[in-house]
Amino acid sequence: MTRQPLADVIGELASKYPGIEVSEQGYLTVPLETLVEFMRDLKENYGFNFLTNVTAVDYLEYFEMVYDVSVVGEPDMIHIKCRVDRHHPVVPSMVPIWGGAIWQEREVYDLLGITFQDHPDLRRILLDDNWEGHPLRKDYRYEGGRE
Amino acid sequence: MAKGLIKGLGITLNRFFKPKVTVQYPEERLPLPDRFYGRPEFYYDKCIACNMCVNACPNRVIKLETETVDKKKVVTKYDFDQQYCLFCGLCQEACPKDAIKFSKDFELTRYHRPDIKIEFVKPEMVERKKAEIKKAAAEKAAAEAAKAREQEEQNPAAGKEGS
Amino acid sequence: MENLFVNMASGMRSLLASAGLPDTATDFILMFLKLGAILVYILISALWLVYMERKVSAYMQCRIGPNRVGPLGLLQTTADIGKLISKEIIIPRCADKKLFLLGPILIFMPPLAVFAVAPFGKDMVAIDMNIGVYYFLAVASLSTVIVWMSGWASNNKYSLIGGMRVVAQMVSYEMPLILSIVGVIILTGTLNMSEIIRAQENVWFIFLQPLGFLIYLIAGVAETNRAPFDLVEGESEIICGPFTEYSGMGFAMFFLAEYANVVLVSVMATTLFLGGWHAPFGLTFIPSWIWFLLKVYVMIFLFMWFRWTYPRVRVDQLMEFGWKVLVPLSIANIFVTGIGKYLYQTIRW
Amino acid sequence: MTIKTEEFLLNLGPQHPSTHGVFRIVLTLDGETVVKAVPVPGYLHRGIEKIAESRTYTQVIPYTDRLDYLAGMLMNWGYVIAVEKLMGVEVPERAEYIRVIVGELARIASHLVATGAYAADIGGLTGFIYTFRDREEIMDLFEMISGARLTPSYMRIGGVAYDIPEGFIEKCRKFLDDFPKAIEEYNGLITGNEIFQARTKNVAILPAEKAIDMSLSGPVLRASGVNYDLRKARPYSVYDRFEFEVPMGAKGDCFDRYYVRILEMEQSAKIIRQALDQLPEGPIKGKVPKVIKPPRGEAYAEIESSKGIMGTYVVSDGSTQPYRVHFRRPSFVNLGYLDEMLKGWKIADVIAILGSIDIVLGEVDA
Repeated sequence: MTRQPLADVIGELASKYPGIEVSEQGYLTVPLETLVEFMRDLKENYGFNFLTNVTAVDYLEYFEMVYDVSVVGEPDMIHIKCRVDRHHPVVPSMVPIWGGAIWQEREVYDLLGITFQDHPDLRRILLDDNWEGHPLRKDYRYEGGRE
Repeated sequence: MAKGLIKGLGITLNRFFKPKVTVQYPEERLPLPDRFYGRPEFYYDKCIACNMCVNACPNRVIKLETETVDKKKVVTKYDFDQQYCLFCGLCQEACPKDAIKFSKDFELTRYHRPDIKIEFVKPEMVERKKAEIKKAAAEKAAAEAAKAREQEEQNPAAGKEGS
Repeated sequence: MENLFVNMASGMRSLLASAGLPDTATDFILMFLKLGAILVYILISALWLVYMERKVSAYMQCRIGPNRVGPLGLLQTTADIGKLISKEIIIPRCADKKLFLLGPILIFMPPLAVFAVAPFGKDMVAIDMNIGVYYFLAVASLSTVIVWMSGWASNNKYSLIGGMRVVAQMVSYEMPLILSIVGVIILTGTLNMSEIIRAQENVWFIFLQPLGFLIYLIAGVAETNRAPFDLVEGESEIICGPFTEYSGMGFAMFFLAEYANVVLVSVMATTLFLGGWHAPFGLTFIPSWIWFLLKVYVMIFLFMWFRWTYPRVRVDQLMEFGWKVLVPLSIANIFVTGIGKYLYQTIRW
Repeated sequence: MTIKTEEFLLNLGPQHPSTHGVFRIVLTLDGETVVKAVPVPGYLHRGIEKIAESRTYTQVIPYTDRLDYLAGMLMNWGYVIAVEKLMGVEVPERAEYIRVIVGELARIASHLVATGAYAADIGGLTGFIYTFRDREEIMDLFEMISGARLTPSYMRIGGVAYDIPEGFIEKCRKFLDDFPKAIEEYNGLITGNEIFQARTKNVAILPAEKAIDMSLSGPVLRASGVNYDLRKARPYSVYDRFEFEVPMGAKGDCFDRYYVRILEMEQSAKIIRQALDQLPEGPIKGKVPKVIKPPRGEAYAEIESSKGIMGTYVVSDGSTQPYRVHFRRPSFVNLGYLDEMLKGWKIADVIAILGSIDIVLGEVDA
């Protein structure tokens, strides 16, 4: 089975979901409301079965979730972004769609403090359970260090 | 059935009688390649105090302090805090004058923590350098003065006109 | 040379007799001397075996091994023991202190006791017991209780798991061990060690009982808790098993006891299967006790060779192998031996 | 009569001989059988992603060495390729070939550690020493080319730090010539051993669908029979010019995961041989400004590291320091399914399963 070219997939998706922005490089920005629907569609109808990367960036005004989804055995990869309100950082979990998100979302929760709805095991993963703050936020201040 | 087990025994027994690979370290040493990153070395006279190495260092290991003597920068302090060094060689790469280099000496352990920090610049070196600069400046000044005097002597009228 | 130790003993006896001591007193003193000699032998051989193990493992792994302390590193173990003695004995909180400290003291008892019946050469046996084999089996299995006790007393889960493994392993491997020896006993009809060795004058039992020897070898490795059956210690799984919490001399005692057990199992293998002190190919100019020790060390080398070649089996595989393979095989061995002996007797007579 | 039994907790790690570092698993055991396993990483967390935000682009390179410190070269590569993508830098051919050579050497080195450590986990220490003996050759090669053995910091944005030194190619070829013999030895001592096979075959079978769903990558994924190797699926650098196969397992048990690595080492040796033959002349560094200031934007690039897919996400705000760097560390993601994999196995299998995933704690905890 030959796959649809990546550009076509992106074009089709952009027309299907109204709120999507497509950048020059082909990066998609999906609104938070349609994220789950979009992702499920991506997996079930377009065959993107491998979630490689989940992370987030703190832009001070908002958070941005970043997902990289690819197809096993194929070169295709889509870079999906999603803006999240910084004061109320809640994102639907991708674990029901791709199980592989489980630890990566825990990492994002731990380091950036974004909460994932329906995540089966949302605990801190790298830092101590009693750690205060989320180090990868840009306004995180730490004391100590050497000398 | 037990073919693999017997083969394994054969391999270990075979190795039992083969030459060993151990190098008896303090007595025998393996040759080190030229690029090896060992203890850093600093060439005081080559340094032009451009601060490139300080900026290149990822871990802020180098501390460089300068003093200006007669409009010339004199390095008064070049501390290399070895315990934080990543031995990545970025300082060596950044230096335009090859003033910081890594040697092949890899025995960096010390009995006391303060000994780990290398203070490359000794006060007498600074004194010497300062003296050299002053001497050079004085010589230069003297030479210039002599030149001026010479000019004056050769061309007294011009000097007077200028004033 | 041949009668070096025997002559020493008889010389001592006559010396004591000439001093006017009664016979019972002489026997008594002599017995203690013999046991003292065995004690010294065990300790020295344990020290030497640690060194040998390190050297053998090193040579098999393209290394040199200890070579710094003393000539060729021979004093390495002595130095290590010296270090261990000087270390603090740490007793974990909430450990059963009495049992915890009792473990390393008792661990040397079973091997020591068993060596009393080991025939080191012609007429060189401290106590020539007529139930020697039985005595060996009975006393040697005592160490299980001690190891289990120390594992329990440590109040550490790894130790407890290790302790339980000891018991499970011993229960399942004592069985094939004993059954494999039964073949030899059928052939000789005696439990006396010296008698068994004498019966091997013409042919060693390893040739009459190859399967029995193999089973004994495997079960023996399991008995001494060495790879591939070192589940009790199982370094990569349960740290050090029952010995996890022991430090300093306590640990050293367990460590040395392991080697004493190795010697023990090798001595038994030599006695039961390898013809004891009998010289092969008629090389009788070498004293019998040297032959005996030589065979013991060949056995020990075999154990070390196994250890540094094989990975570890899993606990359920160990049980399966013990009960489903070794026990039936050893029973079959007894059966075949019995029939063989019957046929032999009926044909001859 | 029934004996009353109770489950108990066993804290495996963080200090344990075979968790490959400071990894902790809280096991709930019923006798020796695992009922529940809770992996707890984070004991080696150094905050490299945070550190990277206060370093310049070049200064991040030495920190990437410390992610997967068994294959530092590949970690360097994974980072620089993302920055190059962000900046749109062309890497000269010779540099690409050198990268392939050192990258594949690093892969072999990493797999050698995995193989040897796995043998040690199963209980045979000799295999461990044998693989480390041969890994030493690779370390010597790295020392020659980059000046450091473990943490090379060899790659630079737009190329590599130094050209190939004299004698490197000969030494590398000699290593490749001796390597098949070494592999034969491992196969004889470890792979072919019946006890080893009994310990690893049919243990923790990982079905392909589950492996894909859990985003597992690298040898762990391929052992389950999934053909997904970025060097083939999405060839980066010059991998499209080499002839090699992607070894795959049939079942997805511990033995397959172990054996795929041995086969991969053979393929890596094959790639290095081809790269050495094709090695072109030319510059080793592309046209990169002295002060690296990528344009505003972001890039995500992936390479196939020895443990799986190593991705780097870089966000630039136009300054000399990255705004955000994120590493998708393969060992970290591969561990996500560990708790399920361990269920129902014995303590000894816990070690075997963990070893077969081949984690490096520097990478897991970043």
